Amino acid sequence: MIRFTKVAKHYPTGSEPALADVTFHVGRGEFVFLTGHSGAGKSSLLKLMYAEERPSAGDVRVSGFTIGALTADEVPRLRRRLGIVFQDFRLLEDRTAAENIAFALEVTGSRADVIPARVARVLGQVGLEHKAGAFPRELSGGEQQRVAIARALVNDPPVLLADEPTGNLDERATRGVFQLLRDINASGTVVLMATHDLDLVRQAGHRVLELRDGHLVFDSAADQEEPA
Amino acid sequence: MIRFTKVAKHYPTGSEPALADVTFHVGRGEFVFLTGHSGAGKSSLLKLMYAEERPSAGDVRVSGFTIGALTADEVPRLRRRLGIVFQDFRLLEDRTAAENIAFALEVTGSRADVIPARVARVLGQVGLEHKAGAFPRELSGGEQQRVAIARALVNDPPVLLADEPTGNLDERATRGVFQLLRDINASGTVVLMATHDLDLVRQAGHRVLELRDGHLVFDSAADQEEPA
Amino acid sequence: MNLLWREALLSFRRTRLLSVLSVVTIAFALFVTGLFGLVAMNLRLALGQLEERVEVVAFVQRGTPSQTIAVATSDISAFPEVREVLYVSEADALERARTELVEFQDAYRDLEVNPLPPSLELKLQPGYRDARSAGEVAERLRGFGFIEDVRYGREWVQNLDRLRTIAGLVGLAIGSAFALVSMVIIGVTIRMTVLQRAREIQIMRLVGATDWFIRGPFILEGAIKGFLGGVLAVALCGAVFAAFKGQGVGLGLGLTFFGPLEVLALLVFGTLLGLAGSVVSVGRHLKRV
Amino acid sequence: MNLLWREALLSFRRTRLLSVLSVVTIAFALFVTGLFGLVAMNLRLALGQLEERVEVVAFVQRGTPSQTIAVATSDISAFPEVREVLYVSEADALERARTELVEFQDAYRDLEVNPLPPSLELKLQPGYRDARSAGEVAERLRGFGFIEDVRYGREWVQNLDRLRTIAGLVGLAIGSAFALVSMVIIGVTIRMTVLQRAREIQIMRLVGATDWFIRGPFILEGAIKGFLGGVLAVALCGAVFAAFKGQGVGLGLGLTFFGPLEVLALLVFGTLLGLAGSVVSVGRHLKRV
Ligand SMILES: Nc1ncnc2c1ncn2[C@@H]1O[C@H](COP(=O)(O)OP(=O)(O)OP(=O)(O)O)[C@@H](O)[C@H]1O
Ligand SMILES: Nc1ncnc2c1ncn2[C@@H]1O[C@H](COP(=O)(O)OP(=O)(O)OP(=O)(O)O)[C@@H](O)[C@H]1O
Ligand SMILES: [Mg+2]
Ligand SMILES: [Mg+2]
Repeated sequence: MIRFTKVAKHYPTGSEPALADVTFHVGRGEFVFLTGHSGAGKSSLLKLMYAEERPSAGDVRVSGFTIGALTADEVPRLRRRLGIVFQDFRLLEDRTAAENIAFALEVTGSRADVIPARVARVLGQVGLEHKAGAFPRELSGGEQQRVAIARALVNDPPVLLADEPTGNLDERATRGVFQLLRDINASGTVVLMATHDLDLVRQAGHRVLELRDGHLVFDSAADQEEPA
Repeated sequence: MIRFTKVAKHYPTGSEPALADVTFHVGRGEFVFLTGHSGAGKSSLLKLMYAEERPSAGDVRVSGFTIGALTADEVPRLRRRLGIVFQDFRLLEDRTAAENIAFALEVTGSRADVIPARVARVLGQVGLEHKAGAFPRELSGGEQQRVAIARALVNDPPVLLADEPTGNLDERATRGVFQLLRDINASGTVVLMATHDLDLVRQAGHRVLELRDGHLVFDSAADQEEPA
Repeated sequence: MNLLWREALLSFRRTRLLSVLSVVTIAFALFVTGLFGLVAMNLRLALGQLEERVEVVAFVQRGTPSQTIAVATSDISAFPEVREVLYVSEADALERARTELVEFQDAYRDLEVNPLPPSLELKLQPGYRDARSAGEVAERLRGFGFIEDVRYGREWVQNLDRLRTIAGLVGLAIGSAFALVSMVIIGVTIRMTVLQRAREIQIMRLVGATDWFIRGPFILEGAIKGFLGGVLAVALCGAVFAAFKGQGVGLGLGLTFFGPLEVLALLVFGTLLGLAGSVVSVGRHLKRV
Repeated sequence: MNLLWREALLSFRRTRLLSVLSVVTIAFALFVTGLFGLVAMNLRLALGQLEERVEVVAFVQRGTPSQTIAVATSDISAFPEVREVLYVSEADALERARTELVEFQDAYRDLEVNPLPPSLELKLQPGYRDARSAGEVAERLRGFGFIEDVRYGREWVQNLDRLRTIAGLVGLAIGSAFALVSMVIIGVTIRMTVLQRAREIQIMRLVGATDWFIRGPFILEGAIKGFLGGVLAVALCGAVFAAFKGQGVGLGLGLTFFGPLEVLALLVFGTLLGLAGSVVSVGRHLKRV
């Protein structure tokens, strides 16, 4: 589903490369943690996957698309196959929680009559039924984060990218969200989750990719046979 | 330094009160953790302290100011005595990291010749000397958070309010920031830190206030004699 | 389709201030253009009236038999340039001088001999009211034996020619200047809308919206704003016209307002302006967001 | 102070598009006002020239001894309303009629008796060029025995009066309409600047900036923009004037541009406009951010 081959990323204003010589592969149905210190390049790696940034060198393939060669038309088609939780949430400020989530469905041309039910379902999954009508500025940090998670889930995407989705959540909510991601993974979705929560990583026992200064320094699945 | 007496906070659009009957006191030189689930009211409590919101009932006193009765002139005077790390960072987007920090000094009328040195010092303390010239959008989540922390520190404020200051930081950076806050506390600054990181709370052994649905349900210093 | 309209109206509701500014700006631009159009239209009508007064006067020898004059009159009427020929007898001329030339009323009152000659006054056809045609007609009239002299107020005709040219040039200059200013303001307004929504557009893209999905509501909104601006502009023009009309009557000017066709043109022009502005600037800006 | 300027210029640099729009808007508003000012000024000058032509004509009995006329002339010159008295003899009158009244040249050429009487032509002092004063002077002139009749072109003078009134009213209407429109556009522009920076202002407040600290750069920026707008407006007026001047010369119109005082006034007005707009809207909006 996701394959990085000798990928590097230089930002125009950055002195050091944000990513250098990153190679890995994520197959169907996997659940992968992405760890590393602040500034290691986790968000940059995810941004490459959803084509917010293009690789400076190397090859990035996601769900059949080659990011480096994506045309303007293909970008939305790629993104509709992804669910993304952004580190800074990126909620539309002038829409309520429910409208924010519904928007992700409208964009993909969902039938108007199924939207309310699906929105209600994911709001329930993140425990925010009672905040459906609140605007982002009326939500606490953790509530905004959960709306962002709900939006990423609502499309039942084949690939879910979550950038630090529990940074503003308490332990119980973190466990809830994590369980949600596992359930989704169990139903076949590939999940890639960038996180600093090493307790979570250690307990879960999933595959771990660790970045350090843009280099992939650890891959717990490195000794496995890589599928073709 | 900080005294809450039967404080309640209702938001106009909220059905439940965000805070209800909250009473506590924080004396000179204390280091206090503020914990509670997502949406418990931690940020609301801090917002009352720096007068972004006014209490709906009860009395809030911070550093000699009565928040409920603050005039427009007094608000800046109060805020200059506080260092604040916002949960969503609140960096000025069109200023570099260094300019963001310098701005907090300029606002208080610092002499222009001392500013660069002080900015460089706090940037060093959060480990971001090399990112002084970067704009917020060019920084990783954790880097932005550390700039926000540096800005709160640069004025050597008598009271420091930090709302989830380590949510985007890895373990090492978290320890670094926490040590920084302790050092500052050791030099006399009152520190109030809202956090979900229960490991940190447990290890540190400082006073803990816990909120649940807007109620103060636990105060580890409750049995101590309250100073006048 | 339903979604498109909903999004366009939502965006109206949510950026009310900017939307109002856009409408006002477009209205202002169209208003100025419309005002100029009104002035031009009324100027053209007024010039038409002035042009009608372009005439050629042929002084007839005293004592020419009236039959000769009658024959000549019908000959002259057949000139392609001539619309109307009027014979002014000696008595008519004196009468007219007495009523028209106030300063000399007394002078003419006491006269015993009539000093004024009879004349033929020619009005020209619309297409021929210029110095050259009048000159040619005058030349031909001089061929008649009983015609003593021909005047066609060369200067007057030439002045009119020049006035028309200048009015055209000035109109063109003002018109294009304002059109340019309107376009700039509209472009800037729309670009600002896009800029203000840059974050929103970015987020829409990140959740998989296509360019056309994002563009649609902007473009529809632009068209609606342009149309509203047009309506407002027509209303403003009407108000100003009404105000001036009152004044103009006192001055003896008969002012004319737009017909339904011109109003429609203004509305269509407004809609197109809003449409074009949004298509161009959304397209241009979306590349950069 | 240094910081204030730095912040103001920074904000210029950082919201370049909006800043340019503000300057252009203010320039446009002042330009329109300036254009109207130019028209009004030139109209006033032109009216002044027309007014100079307001005169009273007294027809003198034929055969009045020239000494009587000379004495009367000096008496009349002493009237407070009268600036100048000119005696036009019979011969002068005929000569003038021949040259001025083209259509009747032939008629006058052949005359054996001069039908035109001698006259005294009076020009009035600037303050007295209206129908009432002219009427009073005429009344007094009728008291002289050798004066047969007095004309002062009642209609002409009344028309002039009316024209002046209308020009004044129309000028006032257009002037205030445009001033209003300018104010609205400037207000909206500045309010939008504040809105666009709402987040920034909020953050400034949160780190302890006083209202005046936040307000200062906005106000300074507003004043600078207003000044720049004024400069641009003067330049635009100059350009349009130059264009029209070229055309106007052909029409025999002597057009006049602003003097340094008017230019200064426009610049000061622009600066005040920018200043007032920013003070008002920053103040109003800051309360809400
Ligand atoms: N747009 C940009 N321009 C320049 N440099 C950038 C940009 N975005 C990120 N960087 C830099 O690239 C490096 C990696 O950033 P990235 O956001 O990938 O880190 P991260 O691993 O997500 O960190 P965090 O855990 O703090 O979110 C950082 O040093 C950051 O400053
Ligand atoms: N401006 C507002 N209008 C209406 N409701 C609000 C507003 N701000 C906060 N709330 C509500 O008040 C409650 C407390 O919010 P607060 O931000 O204080 O929580 P928190 O403890 O900081 O949570 P988190 O850990 O998720 O940041 C939440 O339910 C939130 O939705
Ligand atoms: Mg990151
Ligand atoms: Mg919070």
